Amino acid sequence: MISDSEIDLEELLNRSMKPDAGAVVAFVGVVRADPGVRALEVEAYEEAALEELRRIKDEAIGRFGVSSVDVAHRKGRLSLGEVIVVVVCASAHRKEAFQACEYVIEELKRRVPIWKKELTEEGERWVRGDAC
Amino acid sequence: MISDSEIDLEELLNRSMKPDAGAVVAFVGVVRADPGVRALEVEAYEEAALEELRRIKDEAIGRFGVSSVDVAHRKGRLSLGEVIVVVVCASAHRKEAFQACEYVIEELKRRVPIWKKELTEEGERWVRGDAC
Amino acid sequence: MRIKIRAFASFREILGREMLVEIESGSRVSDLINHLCKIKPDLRRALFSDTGELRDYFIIMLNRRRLDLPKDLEAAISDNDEVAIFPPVAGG
Amino acid sequence: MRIKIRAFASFREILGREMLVEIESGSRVSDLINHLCKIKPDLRRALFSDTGELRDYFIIMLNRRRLDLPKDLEAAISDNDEVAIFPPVAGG
Repeated sequence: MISDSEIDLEELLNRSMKPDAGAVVAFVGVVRADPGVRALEVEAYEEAALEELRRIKDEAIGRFGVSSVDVAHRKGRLSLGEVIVVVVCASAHRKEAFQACEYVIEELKRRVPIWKKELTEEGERWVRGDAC
Repeated sequence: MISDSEIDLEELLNRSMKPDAGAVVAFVGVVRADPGVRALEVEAYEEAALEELRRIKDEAIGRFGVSSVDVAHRKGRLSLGEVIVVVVCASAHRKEAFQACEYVIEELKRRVPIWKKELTEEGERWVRGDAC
Repeated sequence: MRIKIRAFASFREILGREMLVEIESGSRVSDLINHLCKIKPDLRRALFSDTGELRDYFIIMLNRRRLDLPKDLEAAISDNDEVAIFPPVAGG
Repeated sequence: MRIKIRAFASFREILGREMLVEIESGSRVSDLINHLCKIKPDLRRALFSDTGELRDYFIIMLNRRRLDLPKDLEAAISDNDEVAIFPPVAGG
């Protein structure tokens, strides 16, 4: 899910907490107060991003055998301290839940067409992507 | 924290979400519906458990440089699907947050004096600890 | 034939969010890029170095599949294709 | 001297949650265990095999510090010490 409005963390977590999954691991990315940064503007190629997220989710389920993977990513203007991304993986066992959650956030950052622009005191600058 | 009453997951998470910590990783342990199990009874040597949790927390901060570690564990009677333990680690960077969170839950299971009794259809049985 | 161009992040600031371009049937990705560079000279500076070599700090998707550049510059494009141009991703 | 005994999980079901025992000054952990086994014969069956060997499926803490058994069976205990007996932990 890619959304303009605040991510409901509790709703996302509760959706994953089922009695068949003993372990839930969540990653929450927060807009960090880097020096000079006042806010963040997030842009997405939404159709392509959702397709890629679906592929990453299927890969995580296939590789680690987790029972569910949920991802929510914000777009639009975000303030410092706001939640930008949430990944929740539920599994019968904790090791797999940790592995799947880390896999999903790494692949998201590497592959999903989303960009961030930092709004600083001196102006705006696009955050440079790592992978090309 | 070791508590008789329901763990407030959102409150725990919100406490960790500060603008200096871009990455928050949470582990949530849920009472799993294993065959025949109807409920769980959790017992703790509370003073010793809190001391050990404090040591584990300090180790995680020292080893991984995370900015905060919070742990909440239930005691008393729990139903299937209820949250039994939550570990929340916040860090400037995600790798350290994942490592610290996994470290804390592994060490908790290995070292913190807490026990679980399964209440099954045939009677009660203590869950066997792994490490001695 | 008509191609839908979509651009994101720094490339959106050059090309605009979305536009339709008319290009000769049988064109390839390279032809489309040359056409766009004519309309938007800033795009040429973003895609090519001063000596005319293709930079590697951008990605092109054809119908939401990432192209393998420079090899896929020779890929054929068809009427109603969607071509997206953007910098390396930086989400999460 | 007076020692506080605390027991948890399966050992609580044998010994009760908490009790105070009077034991001779200068006693060691092993003396305390023998004393407890006399009061609670079920404890002997939990701690020792049929051939009288110490099992390894239990933990003893002296003032919240885990003892290294069987070596620490010879550790000295003092008035007002807290000794806890419990099976391997299984939290989380």
